[in-house]
Amino acid sequence: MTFVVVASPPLSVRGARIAFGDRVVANNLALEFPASRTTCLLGRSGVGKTSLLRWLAGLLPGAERTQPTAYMAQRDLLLPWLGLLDNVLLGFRLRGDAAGLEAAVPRARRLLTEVGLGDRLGDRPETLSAGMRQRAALARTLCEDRQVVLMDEPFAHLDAVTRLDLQDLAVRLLAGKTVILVTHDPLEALRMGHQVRVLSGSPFAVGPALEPPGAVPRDPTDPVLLGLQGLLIAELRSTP
Amino acid sequence: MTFVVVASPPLSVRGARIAFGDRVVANNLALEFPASRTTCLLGRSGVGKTSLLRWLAGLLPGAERTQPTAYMAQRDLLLPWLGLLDNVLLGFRLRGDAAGLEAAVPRARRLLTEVGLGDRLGDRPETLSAGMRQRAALARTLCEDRQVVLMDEPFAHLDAVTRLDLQDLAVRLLAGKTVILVTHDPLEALRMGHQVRVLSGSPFAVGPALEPPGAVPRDPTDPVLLGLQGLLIAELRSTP
Amino acid sequence: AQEKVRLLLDWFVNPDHAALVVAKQRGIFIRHGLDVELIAPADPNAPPKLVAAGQADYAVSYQPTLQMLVAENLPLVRVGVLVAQPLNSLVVLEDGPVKTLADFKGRKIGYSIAGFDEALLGAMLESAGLTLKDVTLINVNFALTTALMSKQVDGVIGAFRNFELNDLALNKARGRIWLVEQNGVPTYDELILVAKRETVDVARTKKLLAAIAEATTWLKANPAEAWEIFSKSGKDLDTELNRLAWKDTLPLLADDPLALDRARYETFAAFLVKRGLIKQAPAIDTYLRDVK
Amino acid sequence: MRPLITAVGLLLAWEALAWATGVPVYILPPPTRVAVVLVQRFDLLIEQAAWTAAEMMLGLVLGLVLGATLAVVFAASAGWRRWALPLVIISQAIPVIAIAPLLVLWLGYGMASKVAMAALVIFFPVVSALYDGLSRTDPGWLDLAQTMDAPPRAVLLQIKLPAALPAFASGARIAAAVAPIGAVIGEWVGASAGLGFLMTQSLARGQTPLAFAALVLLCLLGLALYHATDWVTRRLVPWQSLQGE
Amino acid sequence: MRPLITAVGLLLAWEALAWATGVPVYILPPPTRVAVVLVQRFDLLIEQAAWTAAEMMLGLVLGLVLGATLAVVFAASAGWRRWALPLVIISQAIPVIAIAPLLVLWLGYGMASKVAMAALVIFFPVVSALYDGLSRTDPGWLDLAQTMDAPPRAVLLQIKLPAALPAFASGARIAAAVAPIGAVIGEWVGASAGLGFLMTQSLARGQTPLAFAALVLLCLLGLALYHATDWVTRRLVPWQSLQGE
Ligand SMILES: Nc1ncnc2c1ncn2[C@@H]1O[C@H](COP(=O)(O)OP(=O)(O)OP(=O)(O)O)[C@@H](O)[C@H]1O
Ligand SMILES: Nc1ncnc2c1ncn2[C@@H]1O[C@H](COP(=O)(O)OP(=O)(O)OP(=O)(O)O)[C@@H](O)[C@H]1O
Ligand SMILES: [Mg+2]
Ligand SMILES: [Mg+2]
Repeated sequence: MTFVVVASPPLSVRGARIAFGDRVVANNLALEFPASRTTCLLGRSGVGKTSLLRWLAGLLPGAERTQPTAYMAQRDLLLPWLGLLDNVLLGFRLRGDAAGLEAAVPRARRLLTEVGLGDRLGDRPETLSAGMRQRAALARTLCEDRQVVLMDEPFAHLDAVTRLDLQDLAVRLLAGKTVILVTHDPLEALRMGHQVRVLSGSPFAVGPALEPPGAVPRDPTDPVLLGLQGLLIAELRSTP
Repeated sequence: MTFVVVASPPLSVRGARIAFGDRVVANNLALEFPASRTTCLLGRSGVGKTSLLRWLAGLLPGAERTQPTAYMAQRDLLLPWLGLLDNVLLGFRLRGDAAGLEAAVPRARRLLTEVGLGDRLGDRPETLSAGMRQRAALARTLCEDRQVVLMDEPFAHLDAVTRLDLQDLAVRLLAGKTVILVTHDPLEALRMGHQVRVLSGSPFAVGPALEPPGAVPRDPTDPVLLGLQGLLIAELRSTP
Repeated sequence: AQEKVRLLLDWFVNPDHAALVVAKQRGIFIRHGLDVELIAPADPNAPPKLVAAGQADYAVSYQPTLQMLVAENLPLVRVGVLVAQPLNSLVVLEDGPVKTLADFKGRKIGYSIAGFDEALLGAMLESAGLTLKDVTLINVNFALTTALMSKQVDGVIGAFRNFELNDLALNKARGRIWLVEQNGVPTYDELILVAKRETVDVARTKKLLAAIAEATTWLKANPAEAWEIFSKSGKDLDTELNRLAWKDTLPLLADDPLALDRARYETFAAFLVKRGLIKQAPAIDTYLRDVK
Repeated sequence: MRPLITAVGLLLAWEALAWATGVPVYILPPPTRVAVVLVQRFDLLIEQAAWTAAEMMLGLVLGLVLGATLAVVFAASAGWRRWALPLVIISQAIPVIAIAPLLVLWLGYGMASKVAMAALVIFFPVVSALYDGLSRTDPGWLDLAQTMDAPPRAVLLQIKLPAALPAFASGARIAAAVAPIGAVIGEWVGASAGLGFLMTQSLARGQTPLAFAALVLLCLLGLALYHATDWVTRRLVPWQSLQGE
Repeated sequence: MRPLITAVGLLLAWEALAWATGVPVYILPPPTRVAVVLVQRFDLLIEQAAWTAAEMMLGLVLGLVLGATLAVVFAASAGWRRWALPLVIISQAIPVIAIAPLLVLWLGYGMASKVAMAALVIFFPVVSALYDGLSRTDPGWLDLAQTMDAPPRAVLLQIKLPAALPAFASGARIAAAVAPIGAVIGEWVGASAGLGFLMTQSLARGQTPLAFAALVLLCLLGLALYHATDWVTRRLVPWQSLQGE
């Protein structure tokens, strides 16, 4: 286990109700996400994963965020008028945090280099490929350095190899933080998550926490994981 | 083999040059995509897959499209002012093809039902989840019923189960058509493609055509495929 | 030292202002100890109000306007006169269908915005046995001659006899004219000088009017030289229309700007009351200041 | 409720302004004076207001239709745009006094010339904003339409136009706000009725309170038209919820 | 090259119009007549044009600054918006003739009152368009900023404002097109120089060709200002390439 300087808080939801008009996505939801751990969420398309994440980020009416949180949405949300480096540093600029900004610049450069965009620091987002933009958004989220991190399909537009590399990077940089990661890839969930939970039904219920053995990031070719993957897929398939 | 009524044409590229300012994505590119077959393209993020697809669709300066083509971009591009059914029928409306439109309505309904959106026909795109929007875009592309179909990561936002279902659907409906499908999932490429080709380098080169045995859609648990997957990942990993 | 004086004209500089322009250009004002600034507005209604508000010392205005404004409690007084007779008239095209006032029955008459043209016209028509109801009135704003020449209207009221006829002539048209004071309207002072009632400076006004009187005398004696001075005094004054109007205007300028005919004001106030333009005639002495 | 508070606030501000700056009544009458006139001359004022409201409404409708048509034509044809855009810009620079005689010559002194004048003032924000909106469509949609072999006409009417509705709404709101002045300017062409006419006439006669009573009605008409337009245009783009309000 | 063709086209259209409709010279002089006057009175015209151009430019700058500031204030504070927006709308409905004496009272006869009047006409499209733009930000960006704990001020200035630059450009273009009429209206306040002054004066004196020569210059000024604004505002939003042009 990694030695954690700042204790990351647990996240809990009690009696939450998420609804859009008549469409109830979640009702009387009670959930606990363990502190300093990565929880991966799986679920069929449209079940309510994004809605849950937005609730946790305090972005839905009625929701309240209890601690500083970094949120990576499904879209990259890069600002078209800023270069990549400035986009990654957006949080510090917005908070008007000059000292933090200065300290963050080298980290931002390093992060962009680690996600493979070290030679595109000044480029505008519209000149990048979709995967590149997603990597920049990942760098921005990691640069925020919050104790709670919410990520919505952060690797969806990445090729298999880059994806593995960035999973490793994320696991390394997010060690000790409370992370909730939505993904569609059961293997990715098993590789990165201390816990994996499946959302199903409408309004959705959250299944029991599956805790794969071993330290993250796990080896994706490990037969135990592959076995668990089959289990998860079966669980996903069991609900419409 | 399926019996094909309308012969789908092959697609070929000769001496193409794709560049954005100084950044040359492809130079003197010569490629042949076989008729009535599905070719899956793999490649690292930013290598130029989208650019190649856009070139084939005639959307880049200098490019010319030779036959009617359906193109599914990386973004869903649903029109926010139209309901789902109308979005799926967009092509017919735009072409002012009243007869075609009438004939297409039942097909569009069926397609939306098959992608799991049968109960959301009139809903506006912004009330859907990302995966739902991607499924609607897929339905729109399939509804066009063109002999050449270009698809850019059509399943990126779908969960593992839905993804398998829709791969089956796509294989069934695209049988006999000339299809070029960009994906990041080697197993998906192996499952759906008559041919799989890897793009690598800058400007990119296109690797030799890998032709997995058996009819599509192949069984993803087939050890032959899993072996080929390792091969593809190694090939992807070999280029930066 | 020269006393600074701000004088608002009623409109753009034109031969009606001959005495003022000549007095300024020939240094007559200076000789009388005044440094006069002439300001031309685009809206003829604003100057008296600005004088009342203290934004200028004097304004060129019209007797009917003064009497209407005073009836609305504007603190204005008349201190002098520039043209001591009406200039207003009713004009038609000579070859048009209207030969006599009675011919206006059922016709269209254009008027400008001045606010009392309508009343003058009413009186004129009644002198010919018609009423305002027998004609259609159209506010044509600035474009009196244009409206007439393009036959959009059959006649116009508010035409100045020294201007509009010349304007017609320049455009190769001939006009027929009815003078207001000969057709049922009491005579009045067309151009007067007004000042603010509370602050009017009688000594300074005397100097101003003396200078104007001197300029008037001089320009009537030297019309050609005066024209030279006038036409060069500002941008774009040397025009054919001004040249023609100049000749017609000089004889109309008041020889004695200090002259005051109280009876004329009583009569006209009664006329305004009768025409319903004001409710009650204001006391004469509140708005007439004899500076003699 | 809120409009009422605003109205009272405006009146207080006006009263305070008149008071603090010591402006004489015949230049800026205090609201109390104007209110008295408003009540006393209500019949006259309403009659004139009806006239001006009709001009405004007709001008706005004509302006919107004309503006939208021109914007669509400009978006459809570079040739047209090249020729007609300068004309459209020039049309904004021409003061009413220069073209009033022309308008009267062609359209007479009736309501037509006033509506034309009002429409001339009103149509420009619509052309400009809508044309901008039409040339700012998401390129992804245009690519999609191109691969679908959509004829340019269909792209314009079914993609660019709906996508530009928020821009149209923006232009229409500006148009609605300038509609009152458009109508009043129209009355300069030569009028015998309307609030603008009444205002000029009462200003000329020194009846400043009556002029300001007319002005108050004109402003009310303007506010009503603006809010009506705002309400309608917001409903034009239900897929885009505006923040605020 | 292209502007030249357009200019010649306009002149031909004008000549044709004058010819076909048989409009008398004192209403619409043919371009040939106007050209002669333009050459003969060039010095006078240029002098007046310089005056009007100065008013236009100052009015535009003031209008843009004022408009942008107000829009930002409205976007920042619902309270301000509720109170001041009706005032802003009302400001558009007020005819110059009603407030000219007020302006002279407060700002004198100099250029200040004219520039103020011009700015009053010019600022509104900017407020309206920019405010619309500010309330139409991609909600995704706002959510992002919220999770980043951005203070409202930073969201406004660093997210909403840059995102609204295309809308600002739209408003600025409308403002530039109405700037000439703004300046001319300003000259109504009481001027002794400027193209508007020259125009009213020569129309009043029956010198229609001179008035139209002044009008031609005014239109040229308008076109120049519009295209300059267009050029600048397009460069404001380099990340958004407009179709067409
Ligand atoms: N509009 C543009 N302007 C400049 N450069 C561009 C533009 N579009 C793409 N590029 C560049 O072209 C290269 C290829 O981009 P492309 O989108 O084709 O990649 P891709 O293979 O589809 O990547 P991904 O898997 O991330 O979607 C990238 O380096 C990208 O930065
Ligand atoms: N703004 C909205 N208005 C109405 N309904 C909405 C809205 N946003 C989401 N929904 C509905 O809420 C449900 C859950 O959506 P959500 O985006 O949370 O799904 P998801 O699990 O993230 O799906 P995906 O994997 O496809 O991203 C869906 O049925 C969707 O239609
Ligand atoms: Mg989602
Ligand atoms: Mg791509």
